[in-house]
Amino acid sequence: MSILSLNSVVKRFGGLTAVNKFSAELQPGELCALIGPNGSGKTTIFNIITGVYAPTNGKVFFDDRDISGKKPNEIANLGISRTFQNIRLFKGLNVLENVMVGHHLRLKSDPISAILQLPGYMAEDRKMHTEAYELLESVNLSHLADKQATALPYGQQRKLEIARALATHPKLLLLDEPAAGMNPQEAEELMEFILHILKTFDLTIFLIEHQMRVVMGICPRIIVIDHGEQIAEGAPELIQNNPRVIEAYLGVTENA
Amino acid sequence: MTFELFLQHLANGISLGSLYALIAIGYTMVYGILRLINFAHGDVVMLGAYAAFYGAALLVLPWYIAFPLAILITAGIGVVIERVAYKPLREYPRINLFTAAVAVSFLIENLGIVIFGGRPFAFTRPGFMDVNLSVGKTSIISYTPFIVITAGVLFAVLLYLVNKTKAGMAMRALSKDIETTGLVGVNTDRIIMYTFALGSALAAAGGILWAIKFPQINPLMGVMPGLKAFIAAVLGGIGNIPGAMIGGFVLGISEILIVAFLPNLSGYRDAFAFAILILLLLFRPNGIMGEVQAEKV
Amino acid sequence: LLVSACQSQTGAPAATEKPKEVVIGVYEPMTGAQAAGGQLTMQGVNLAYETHKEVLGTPIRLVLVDNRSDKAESATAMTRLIEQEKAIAVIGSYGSSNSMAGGEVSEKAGIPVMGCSPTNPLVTAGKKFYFRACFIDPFQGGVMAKYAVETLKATKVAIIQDVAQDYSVGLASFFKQSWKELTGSEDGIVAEASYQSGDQDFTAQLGAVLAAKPDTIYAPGYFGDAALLVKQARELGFTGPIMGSDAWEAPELLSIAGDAANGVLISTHYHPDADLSPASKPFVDEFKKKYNENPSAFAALGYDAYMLVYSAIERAGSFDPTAIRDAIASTKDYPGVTGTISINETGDAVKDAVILTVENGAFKYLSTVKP
Amino acid sequence: MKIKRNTLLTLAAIVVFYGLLAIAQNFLNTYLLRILNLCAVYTIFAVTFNLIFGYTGQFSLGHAGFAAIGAYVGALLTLSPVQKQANFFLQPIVPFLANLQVPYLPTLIIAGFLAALIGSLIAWPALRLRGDYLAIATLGFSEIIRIFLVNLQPLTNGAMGLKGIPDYTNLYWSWGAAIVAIFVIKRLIDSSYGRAMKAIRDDEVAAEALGVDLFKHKIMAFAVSAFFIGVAGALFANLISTIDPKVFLFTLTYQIVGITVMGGMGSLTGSAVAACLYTIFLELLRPIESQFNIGALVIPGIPGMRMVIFSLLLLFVILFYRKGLFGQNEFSWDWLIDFLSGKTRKLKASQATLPKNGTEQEKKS
Amino acid sequence: MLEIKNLHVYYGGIHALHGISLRVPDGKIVTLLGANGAGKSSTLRTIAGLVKANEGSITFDGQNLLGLKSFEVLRRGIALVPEGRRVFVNLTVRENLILGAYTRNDKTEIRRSTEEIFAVFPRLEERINQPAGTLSGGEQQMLALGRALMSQPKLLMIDEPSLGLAPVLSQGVLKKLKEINQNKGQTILLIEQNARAAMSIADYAYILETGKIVLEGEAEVLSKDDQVRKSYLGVH
Ligand SMILES: Nc1ncnc2c1ncn2[C@@H]1O[C@H](COP(=O)(O)OP(=O)(O)OP(=O)(O)O)[C@@H](O)[C@H]1O
Ligand SMILES: Nc1ncnc2c1ncn2[C@@H]1O[C@H](COP(=O)(O)OP(=O)(O)OP(=O)(O)O)[C@@H](O)[C@H]1O
Ligand SMILES: [Mg+2]
Ligand SMILES: [Mg+2]
Repeated sequence: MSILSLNSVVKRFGGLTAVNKFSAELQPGELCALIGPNGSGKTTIFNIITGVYAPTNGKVFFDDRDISGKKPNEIANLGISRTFQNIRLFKGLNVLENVMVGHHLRLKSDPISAILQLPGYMAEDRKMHTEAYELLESVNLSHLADKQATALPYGQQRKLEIARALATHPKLLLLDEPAAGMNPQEAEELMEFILHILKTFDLTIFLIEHQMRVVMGICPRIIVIDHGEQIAEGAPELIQNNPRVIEAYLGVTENA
Repeated sequence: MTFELFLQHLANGISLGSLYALIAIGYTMVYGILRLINFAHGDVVMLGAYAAFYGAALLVLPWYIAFPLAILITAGIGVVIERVAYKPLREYPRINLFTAAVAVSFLIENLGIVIFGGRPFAFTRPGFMDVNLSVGKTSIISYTPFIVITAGVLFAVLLYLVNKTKAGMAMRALSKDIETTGLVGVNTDRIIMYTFALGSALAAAGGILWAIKFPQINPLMGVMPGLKAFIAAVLGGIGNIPGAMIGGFVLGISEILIVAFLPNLSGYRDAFAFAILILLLLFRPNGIMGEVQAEKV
Repeated sequence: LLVSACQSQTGAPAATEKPKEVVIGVYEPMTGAQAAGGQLTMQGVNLAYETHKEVLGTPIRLVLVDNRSDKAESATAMTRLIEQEKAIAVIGSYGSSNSMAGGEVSEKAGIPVMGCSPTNPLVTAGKKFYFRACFIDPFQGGVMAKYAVETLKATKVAIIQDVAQDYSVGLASFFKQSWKELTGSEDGIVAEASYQSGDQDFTAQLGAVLAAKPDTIYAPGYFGDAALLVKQARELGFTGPIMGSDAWEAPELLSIAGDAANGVLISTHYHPDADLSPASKPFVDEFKKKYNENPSAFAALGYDAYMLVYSAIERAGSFDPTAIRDAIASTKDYPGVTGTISINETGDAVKDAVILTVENGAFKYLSTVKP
Repeated sequence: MKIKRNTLLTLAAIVVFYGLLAIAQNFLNTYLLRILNLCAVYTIFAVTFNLIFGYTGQFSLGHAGFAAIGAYVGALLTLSPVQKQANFFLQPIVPFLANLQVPYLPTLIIAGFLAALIGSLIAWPALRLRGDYLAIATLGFSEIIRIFLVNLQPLTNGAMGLKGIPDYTNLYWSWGAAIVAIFVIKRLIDSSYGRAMKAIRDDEVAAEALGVDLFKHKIMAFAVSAFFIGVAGALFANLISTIDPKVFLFTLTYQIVGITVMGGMGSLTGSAVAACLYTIFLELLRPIESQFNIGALVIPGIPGMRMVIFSLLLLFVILFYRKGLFGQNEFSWDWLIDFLSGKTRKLKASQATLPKNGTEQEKKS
Repeated sequence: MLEIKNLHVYYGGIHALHGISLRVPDGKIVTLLGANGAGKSSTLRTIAGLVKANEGSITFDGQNLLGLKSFEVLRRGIALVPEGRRVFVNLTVRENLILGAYTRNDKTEIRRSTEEIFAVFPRLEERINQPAGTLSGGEQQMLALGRALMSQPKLLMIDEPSLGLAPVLSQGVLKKLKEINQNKGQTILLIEQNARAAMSIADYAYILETGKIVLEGEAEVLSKDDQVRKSYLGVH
């Protein structure tokens, strides 16, 4: 039983076909990478899964439910969360509050009891606080809880974005180039961190990344896309030696 | 409605539309580069009309000197406004810039009332613009073709400047990314200054033509044209110069035709203008010519 | 802060003994959309003040407060005149809506107010302390309807009104009522259209109403808009008479509309040639000397408003606002520059109207209409 | 502990404030009372704009329209049947309203609810638009409301306006409503819902991806704002005693935006202070227009100068207090206590109680 | 030659650069390495006149650059390819290149430069009339480089050219840089996260940590340093 399945998904922007009959399946608990040249449609696939774009054609199933064309917040409620290629933190909120926004979708109290600060809301609010704080602790950011989010160094912003996504209690986490702009040492830490949350949070992770060190290092399975179409799929060794992948993406002198 | 009457309305609509379009272009240009809704633009229109009035009435200059001079002076005022009120705020949230524009607008209007007086002045058309050229039952006074032709020439010049010259290219580049435009060696302050000068010059031209068509000028005369031109600019897709022209004509013509066909509802004329705008935006959220700027996620 | 700052500005005059000066307040729009009207009115008020600076042996201080053409400010302005400046009587304001806001305040404070040109019946309705120097809209609207039917022998009329102005809406409505009474039906009103003050293009409205081929157009409103309307009507080829109201009577109508104004007919308060009052001619001469132009209706009414208050104080022989109020209320046959004025029980001036036309760039007296 | 202390202090402050209001209401002259009442009305206008724009990031220019709805409801429900008849002398009022008269409190609440309802109805299509397009659409709706008020004579008396509206508004009502508005908005923005709104302001796409229902939260901000704007509109009508459609031109909205920006986007305290300063300054500047006597020299007053100076002051504040008078800071007891005990400077440096947000990074919005 | 001495930069209260000193000799490739937020971009942006320095000096061929606006810096011969490419998305490839030559006036010379750039990046010639916004990331990076070269700078500064590029492209871009340096003696100051690749083409390297230079040296020497290998080159 797959947790996510993309069924010959097509996305067109005007005349441009960004994703062309793309199909893929993810199994629960899996860590799978999606790689491909710039502009090949990776981010677009993430956007389709999370409802930012509706697919022009084809279907997306999550937990055997058809989620194609649903709104992003509905999909988040069903248990898919993500990070973005360009970091998108809430700059007017501090680190803790950024995470707490991720908890908001599980809030039961209505606005009136929130304004009146009724006991029911207060209890939920307290719980939110502690949970968010614990989450920050687990990613080693709790000492920065009241810092403005965008004042953090880049690497920590990436981590915070992941923590914020985890706060929604997702079953599936999509990471879009989490290592971009990191130096090798930071990328190393990030790899460990990803493996750590994969285990601790009972997750399935789908990951886009251009740093082959990261992809080859931690992902047992890799899907390669070019011009919106899948061109290869399999274990790292297989992919590394696939001539089509080398031609379209890796280049001759592989640099990992 | 007879065909002649329709032609009459159409002619009126086109000349009103050219005025809206001229003023809307200034709006759109400034918006394009600074993303500023320059609510003082309508008041610059008023200043242009007054400058021409004083030139012609007090200094008894002939119109072909008074009008260009007024346009130059107004362009200068536009530059000063940018330097004093907008430039210091360029790096700050856009709402500050917007508020500064509102304050400038209040200031110009109130200064206008103090300096020019609250009472309207009669703007005298040059004689050759007051000739009746009626064709059959369609009444046309010579200022109408003058307005349309002048506006057309100004559009052509502007499109050439923006699309074919290096400064125009810099202007377009700057509208997307000021910082990088500086990095290729463009003196961005100067380009912004040119833009304000050009926009204000067009506003002044619009104001003068406005005063020719509606020969009554007062310190608040720019408010309504300013608002209408803003609507026109948004209709066309704010930031887009051909869009502003089209928006101006669409608004001018439809305003006239709505009243012409539904005189009983003429009290709702401005409501129609806004309703058209809102409806259009619901179907084309970025206006007629606006680029779809779907945010790349 | 507020308290001290506001109070420090005023040397509140002692109430009992003979005051060093008395304050007459004026609240008029000096800025905002109606600044033109306020400024025209002030010409007349100032002229009157210059010649009558002392009453009952006490100097008058005239305090002008700008009400920004805004209702909230009008109310505040009136309160300020009464509370801070201790005005014993107030003059104003141009624009019935401003006057209505001020009236609510003055009524409570028991300070008499003399309106110059607000012609909306609601301004004085139900108010003991609000008066006006002008006649009111029902009378004026009727005058024009009667003139159209009886003198012009018009059978088809078109009405264009400024929906945003109570003044214009009221006149149009009273005109229609009278027309109906006179002709027995509304059939003669062949077309109606509206605009909003500040509009400058009336070609669509005009085109639409002219298609009904009216004999005449009635377009009550303010002179700024009216001048453009008249000009555009002529440019569209309409040659018949265009009828307007007292607010058309300003030099600007003639200068802006130019030749197009010829054939315009308006109802208004006075004309030197009408011989309504011996005060008219000297006033016009005096005014021309000071301002080098012909007085507008607003200026004349401003002059009269000041003088009505002034004479009431003299007659009351006291600075007590209630006494002044009573004196104003009992005004009878006062020779104002805009005619012989009596104040009726609703506080409105009862006086003749005149009908003027425009000929060769000047207003010309046609006839007088009794109330 | 601290929270309890601050709650007590707040309660005490409210009691003291009401005591002061009672003194003011009984001892100040009507001129000063009127200004203080207007301060309260503008305070509500400004804090509601802050909720929609400052906290939720929706550039709405519909304030004047919502205020108009509240004002007309306030007027039509409190006017006596006799007054209504006198007002509607051209065309009779619609029969349904002719004899309807409602006490003040329910009137204010109905005014609020109707404004909130219409606000939500407008927001429903308009919220599909973003940024400046939303601004022009809401401005358009506001003008459409006004134009309907002008034209629907049997309902609104058109341009004739309404007069003789009972002057129920006093300091208790106006400041009472202002305090309720500030309280509700403050509680709302500090709650999880408020966090979601701020998230929307900062980044819609990210907020939505985290499960925040954009539409629901934006509508919530609109409805709460419109509710209080409606109440303020009714307070205004019952303060001035007469209204007409011209009062609610879009320039009213500009003034409100100006006030809010002067106070600081994202500071309710700033909004309140700016609203009061704005109203009071307009009055304080009046002497500029009267004649000055410096010895023998007589400087005649120039009518209109006041507004010129006022516009200059406005521009000055915007140019030199670029984050508004308060930035994003709020008044807080901790701040006050520290201030009184002279600790502010140190604390400011460590940015503990007065978070000085706004480094270079967040300049551009 | 570019010479920076004791450069201090503050963003509001944040002290971003704590006294940086460095030199870029003519004809060399110098690279600036360091963790995220170390201050690499800030250094380049300060040189380019986008950020004000609070202290220190920047001279180029003996002329002071401090306090100049960005367009004045460019006119003195220093071009910056900013982080994130920043091509003018609404202008065509051709227009982007023409704007790159904004400071030059000789039309035929400009045409020659365009030809040279097309020779280096043939892909750009294929897309000459396409709006730059529709180019792929790699193509945009080429265009950004081409645009900077159009001003014929004496010193070319490039901020993370390979950011977000597929491996095949990032290798390509760095190779091109080396080519330009070798064929035309172009001086280059380079920031690159892929430190190994950067070191392989650079002559000299500086390593930044929280706004300070902690290490510098010949690229070849540094890349053999154990600590450097571990922290920056990702080699254990
Ligand atoms: N909103 C949009 N409108 C138009 N075209 C788009 C849009 N979003 C993406 N595209 C286009 O779709 C194609 C795929 O883009 P996408 O962002 O998915 O690439 P990617 O594989 O993530 O590339 P990269 O590795 O550079 O991030 C590109 O050509 C892009 O320009
Ligand atoms: N506009 C700004 N406002 C406030 N702080 C800033 C700003 N720009 C940079 N900083 C801060 O200055 C420091 C140096 O940033 P800089 O961008 O120069 O680093 P970098 O070495 O280029 O890192 P990266 O690899 O992330 O590009 C960082 O702590 C950063 O947070
Ligand atoms: Mg991508
Ligand atoms: Mg950087």
